[in-house]
Amino acid sequence: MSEILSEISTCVIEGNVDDIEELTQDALEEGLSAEEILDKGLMPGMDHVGVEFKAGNMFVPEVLRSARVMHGSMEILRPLLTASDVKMTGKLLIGTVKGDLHDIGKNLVGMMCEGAGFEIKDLGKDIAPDEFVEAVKEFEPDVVGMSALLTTTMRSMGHTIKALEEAGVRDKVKVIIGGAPVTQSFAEQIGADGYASNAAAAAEMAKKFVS
Amino acid sequence: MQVLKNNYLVNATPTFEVLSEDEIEAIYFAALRVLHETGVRVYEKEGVEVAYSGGAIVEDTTDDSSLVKMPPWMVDRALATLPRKVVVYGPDRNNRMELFKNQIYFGAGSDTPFTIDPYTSKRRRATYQDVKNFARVAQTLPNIDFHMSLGIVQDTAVGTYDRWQYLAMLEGTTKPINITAVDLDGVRDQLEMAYIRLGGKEEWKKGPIFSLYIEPVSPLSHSEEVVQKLLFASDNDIPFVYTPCPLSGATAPSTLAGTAVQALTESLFGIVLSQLRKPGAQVIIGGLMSNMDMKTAVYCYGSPEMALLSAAYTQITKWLGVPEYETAGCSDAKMFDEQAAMEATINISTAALIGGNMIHDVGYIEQGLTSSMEMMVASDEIIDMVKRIMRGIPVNDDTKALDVMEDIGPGGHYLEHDHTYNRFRTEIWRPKMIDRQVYENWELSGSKTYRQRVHERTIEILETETEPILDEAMYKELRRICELADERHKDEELDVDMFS
Amino acid sequence: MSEIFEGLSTAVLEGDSKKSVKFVEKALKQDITPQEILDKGLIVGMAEVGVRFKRGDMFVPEVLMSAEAMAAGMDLIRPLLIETGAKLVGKILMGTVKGDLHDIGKNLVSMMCEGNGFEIIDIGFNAEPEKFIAGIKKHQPNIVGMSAMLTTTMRSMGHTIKAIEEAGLRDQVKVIVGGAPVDKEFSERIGADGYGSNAPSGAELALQLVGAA
Amino acid sequence: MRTNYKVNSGTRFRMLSEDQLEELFNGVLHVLENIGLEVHHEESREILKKAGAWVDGLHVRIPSYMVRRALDMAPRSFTLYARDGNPANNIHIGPGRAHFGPGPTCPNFIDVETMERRPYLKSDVPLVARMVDALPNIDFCESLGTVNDVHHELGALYEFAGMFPNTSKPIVAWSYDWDDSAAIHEIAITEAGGQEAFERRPNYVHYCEPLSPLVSTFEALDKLIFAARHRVPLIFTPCPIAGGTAPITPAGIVIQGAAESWMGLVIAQTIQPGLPFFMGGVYSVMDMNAMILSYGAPELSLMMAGITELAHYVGLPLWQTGGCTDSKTFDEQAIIEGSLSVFFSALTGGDMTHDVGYTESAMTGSVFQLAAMDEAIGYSRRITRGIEVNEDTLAVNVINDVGPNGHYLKHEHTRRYYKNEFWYPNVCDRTDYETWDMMGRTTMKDRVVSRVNDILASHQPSPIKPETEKVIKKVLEEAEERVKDHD
Repeated sequence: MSEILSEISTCVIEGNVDDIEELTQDALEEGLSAEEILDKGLMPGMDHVGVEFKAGNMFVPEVLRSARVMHGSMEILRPLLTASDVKMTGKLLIGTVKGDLHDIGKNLVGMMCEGAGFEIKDLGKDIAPDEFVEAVKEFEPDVVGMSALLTTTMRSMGHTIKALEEAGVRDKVKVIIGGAPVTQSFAEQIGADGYASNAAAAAEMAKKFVS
Repeated sequence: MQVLKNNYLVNATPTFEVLSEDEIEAIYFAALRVLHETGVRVYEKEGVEVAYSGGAIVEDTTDDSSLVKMPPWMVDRALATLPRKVVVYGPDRNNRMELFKNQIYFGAGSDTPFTIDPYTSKRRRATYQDVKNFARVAQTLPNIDFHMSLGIVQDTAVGTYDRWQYLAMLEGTTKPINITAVDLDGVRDQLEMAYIRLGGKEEWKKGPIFSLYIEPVSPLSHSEEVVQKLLFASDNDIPFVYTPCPLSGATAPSTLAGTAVQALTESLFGIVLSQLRKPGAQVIIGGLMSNMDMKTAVYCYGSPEMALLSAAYTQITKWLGVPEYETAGCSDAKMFDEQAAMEATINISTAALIGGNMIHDVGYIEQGLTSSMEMMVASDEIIDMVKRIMRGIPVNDDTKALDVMEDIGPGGHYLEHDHTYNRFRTEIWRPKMIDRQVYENWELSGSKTYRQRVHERTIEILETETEPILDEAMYKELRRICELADERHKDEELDVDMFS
Repeated sequence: MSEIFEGLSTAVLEGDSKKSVKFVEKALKQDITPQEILDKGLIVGMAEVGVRFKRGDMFVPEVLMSAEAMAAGMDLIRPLLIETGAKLVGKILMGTVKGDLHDIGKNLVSMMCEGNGFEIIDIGFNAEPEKFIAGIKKHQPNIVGMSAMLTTTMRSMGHTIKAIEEAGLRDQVKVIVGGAPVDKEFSERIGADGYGSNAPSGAELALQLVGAA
Repeated sequence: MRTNYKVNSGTRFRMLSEDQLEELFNGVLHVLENIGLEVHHEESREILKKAGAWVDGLHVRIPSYMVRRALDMAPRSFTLYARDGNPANNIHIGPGRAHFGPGPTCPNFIDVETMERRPYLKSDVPLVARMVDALPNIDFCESLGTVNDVHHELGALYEFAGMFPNTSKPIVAWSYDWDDSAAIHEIAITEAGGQEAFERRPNYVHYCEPLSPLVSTFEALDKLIFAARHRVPLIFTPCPIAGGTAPITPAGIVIQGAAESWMGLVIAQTIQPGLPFFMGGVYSVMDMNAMILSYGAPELSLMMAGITELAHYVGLPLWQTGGCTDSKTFDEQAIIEGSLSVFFSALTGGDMTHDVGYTESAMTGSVFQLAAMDEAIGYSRRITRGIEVNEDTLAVNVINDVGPNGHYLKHEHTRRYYKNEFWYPNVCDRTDYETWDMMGRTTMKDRVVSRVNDILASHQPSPIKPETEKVIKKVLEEAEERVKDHD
């Protein structure tokens, strides 16, 4: 397979932000399709990163670097991919729920999922149920991720899911929730599709839902 | 242009102090008074002679001993010629310990009758193989800087076990070694072995590859062997640790200050005698100062008083300008358990903070009667944690990161910032056996306790094949010294087999 | 009468030598036999001390003060006990063996044994086998106690026992050994009659060997 | 007779030099004056503006003179009182005095019977409080968890209602909102004998938490204002994560964290000059692989030592952190990490050290960890007590009495000192091997478990006043009423 694809993988693994755009351009000029670059260049790189991270040999800041590299390349590839309507890994809508300003966990999940090839829309923090609903209609995500760090704000996860139902978009999306006080049983209780105990687990779960 | 700071004092490391300078002096002058007015018992004629001709008062001479009293000026004179820095090398000269002021080195303890079998976890008498294995573990652990036997070899002749112990250690490690000797002949043989290891007597002059452990008996008593070793070590440029083990409340006053006074008196006698014998003789003092637990009558190795006294004594030795022999990484627990973890964590912290130069007894449990590889492997990680704290808090424009805060602003995060990316590997300490997974992942990986992980690591170290350190010929030559010693001393042995 | 015994045992328990002497004298005036004073007063007090120490409710210095109080009382009645030919608790010859200057363990055991009514003959430290033998011949002890702190000097225990045998005195005495590196197995290997892992258990062992416990 | 004779009362520990502390201090002033914080509370912004701060939307910058003034107004030394007037349980905050206690809000708890991890329940609260009341080295009380089996808005109130009758040691209370705080306060002042009596002898401290980096949330400030108006001693401390929500360098996290606390300080002192105020918090690193805020990292002790010294440099008491662990079970790791942070807390003299008894990175509370740390604290306190040096302790004459080869066991000097000079453990074993073997070869864990069971079986705290019991019942009913149609 082409030299440049493995260079792209390495570029992702090493978190080499500076070279990725040029490499992506070169790859396209070499006549490789956006899909090939994604599947045979970027994704193998990110998969490797995922494995190394799990094994404890890579660390969050490095994974985020790789995610950023991936992102840089996707900026160029995405229009082409949509044009040739190739199915991408998926779309993820994410936000910290109403009343909660803690969003470090949410940010981690967002970046991990981006690394996994998702297209991310991050609503930020203190997001009301109707804001989620609007965004779902507009962005049409496959997965909605909600984060809460307080036992009080956990509740608005339930409210948000209700709101999605009432707006009739609940079945269009999978809902994943997380955050320190959140548990599996709580996730079931409020009718979420899944609970993740940490960012890496969330990314894996999101991937499962779209594959 | 960049303006540099001046008149700006930096704590490059944390600073820790038990005694004020006035208190140190009070203890020192009290010790001078005891040495002059109470005196010490010396059970060795030649030693008494040396002291007497050096100006000491000799009284109350019996057939086996004399009371020796030394006026303060003898101490002052001795301190003037006492080296302030002692260097001990590893057998292959690749490792070295520079013992002075603020240098910190951690290492094992020696001569425990019992050890915990790393496989069966049962307590039994230590053997040659145990001592060799401990040396191999010490060789592997990054935070162990010097080594001691951590076991009495008890499957060889008893009267000459010290030579076998040294051989076992030479087989296992190239880190500096602190030896023990059953008597003067034992020191001679081990020095001979060191010459062989070095490839000649002349090599020793370039720097010693072991120091000798010598222990006078508290209170204020210096036995025949002890004094003979001291004189021989002085004559032959062997750095020696002259360390009493006063037991506060039993063989020393029950006040920690009083125990320090007595211990210092005992060490000062060693210093004076060595300098009289050979000005410039290399002495390390200090050692194990602890209390008797008055509920169980045992010698505490894990008590806070032990940590506190050792720290105080270290300050005294720094003030005197003598290298210090500190104590840490040890416990009164009978196995490596939570108690051992607590006692080791805190006494390692105090020893590191105060800066005892040669910090020994890592791996001791059960009041120093038993050694434990798990204790040693765990202590290595504890030392590593403490060393992270010892790096202190550098304060400069880069570490203050005001510009970074400006970049991030309220509500942002630092995960992706270069300031984080470029520093996380050095700023954030990485555990080896300490576990930080989230609960679910910990369960998935078998819900192991720390003890289980330490055990696995210990076995892993033991079963990792390593190149033999001694070649066949060298080994045979060294072994020969041990065998000759056995031959010479065979009639001292009991006709019954003592241990196995 | 019972209050005298109680006063005496309390005096021992509280480590009050003066009181202990006072009560013994009082008892003797009331013609209480020395044997009773010993059994119902002194020993009762020390027994309680033993229990409390084991429980961790008493500290070594307190135990030693009680031992002193006990010994003070004993000194008064010992001659009388001998006159009346009454059975004494026993005599122990104590020493730290040749080559060893570590004395504290032996001292602790001696004091604890004294507290149990034993008469102690202490031959000190660095004691040659000959010194033990001379001591046995001179004092006719029921028990010989040996202490060693080093594996090398542990051998002297063996040598000493052997010497005692060769002197034909072995069957006159029970031999008990102790010290940090010593354990039960070793004590059996060198043919000792018993081993104490700590001072109180050394004293208990002594009592058992003279059949007083 | 001596002269010009200096002694160390206790040990002396310093992480930073005066010059370094001054530089950090100026760093904090720079952040407050030039970078500023987000303040999500309109009334607070008004108060700050009136007092001279620059307000631009949510964004507030505070000129350093305001900060210095606030620092001057806050006391360095004051007393927190035992509700039952038991002087032994009072906490005197002041230089060189370190106190210890548990933390709040762990979702899980180690069940005392089964030793299994499960959600924290209402019934666990009194149990934790009684442990705190009984343990000699635990000085103040928090609940070690968030109650899961009551209405989700009433967890904090039920915790306080459960703790208050079960320990007379001062309590550190958190709450969800103003009403919550008001209910808690009513209980406390009833016991104290009214608001005025409470102000003279406060029996609890109010805890609220700003958000890193540089954000003050509505709830935090609303509760802060409640506390300030009612003169409740206040803890206003963040929990910055190095490399996550704060700079990864210790100097950087100390500066940012201090700025976050001092925003609250300025508001509090403006409303209530002289209000007792604690800065500090939980300063630690994110484990860059496990992605948790580490409660066992050596950096915790390092950074907390830094913030403690900065607090004492500016004359504020500090809310320290220690006795906690990332371990998921009661094992050697839990004790290594807990003992390390406890020991360094004791060395720095951080005024109140919380989170003693946290396991699993603050996800699970454990009274077993708490009881084990009680031992580690006693151990550390013996060390920080230091060595007393005077004619009598130097014992020159005693050494002379005893002489070479003698012993001190029976000496009068020994009898005078052995009890106070030596520390005696509760759950550490110091018997000889044979005895330990005979007694069943217990580990420290075994002994901690039986100590916990003994205490829970026997210990009875002093009762609260009957009227306080009534008030507790009343405020709980009112609260249930208040929230019954919130879901």
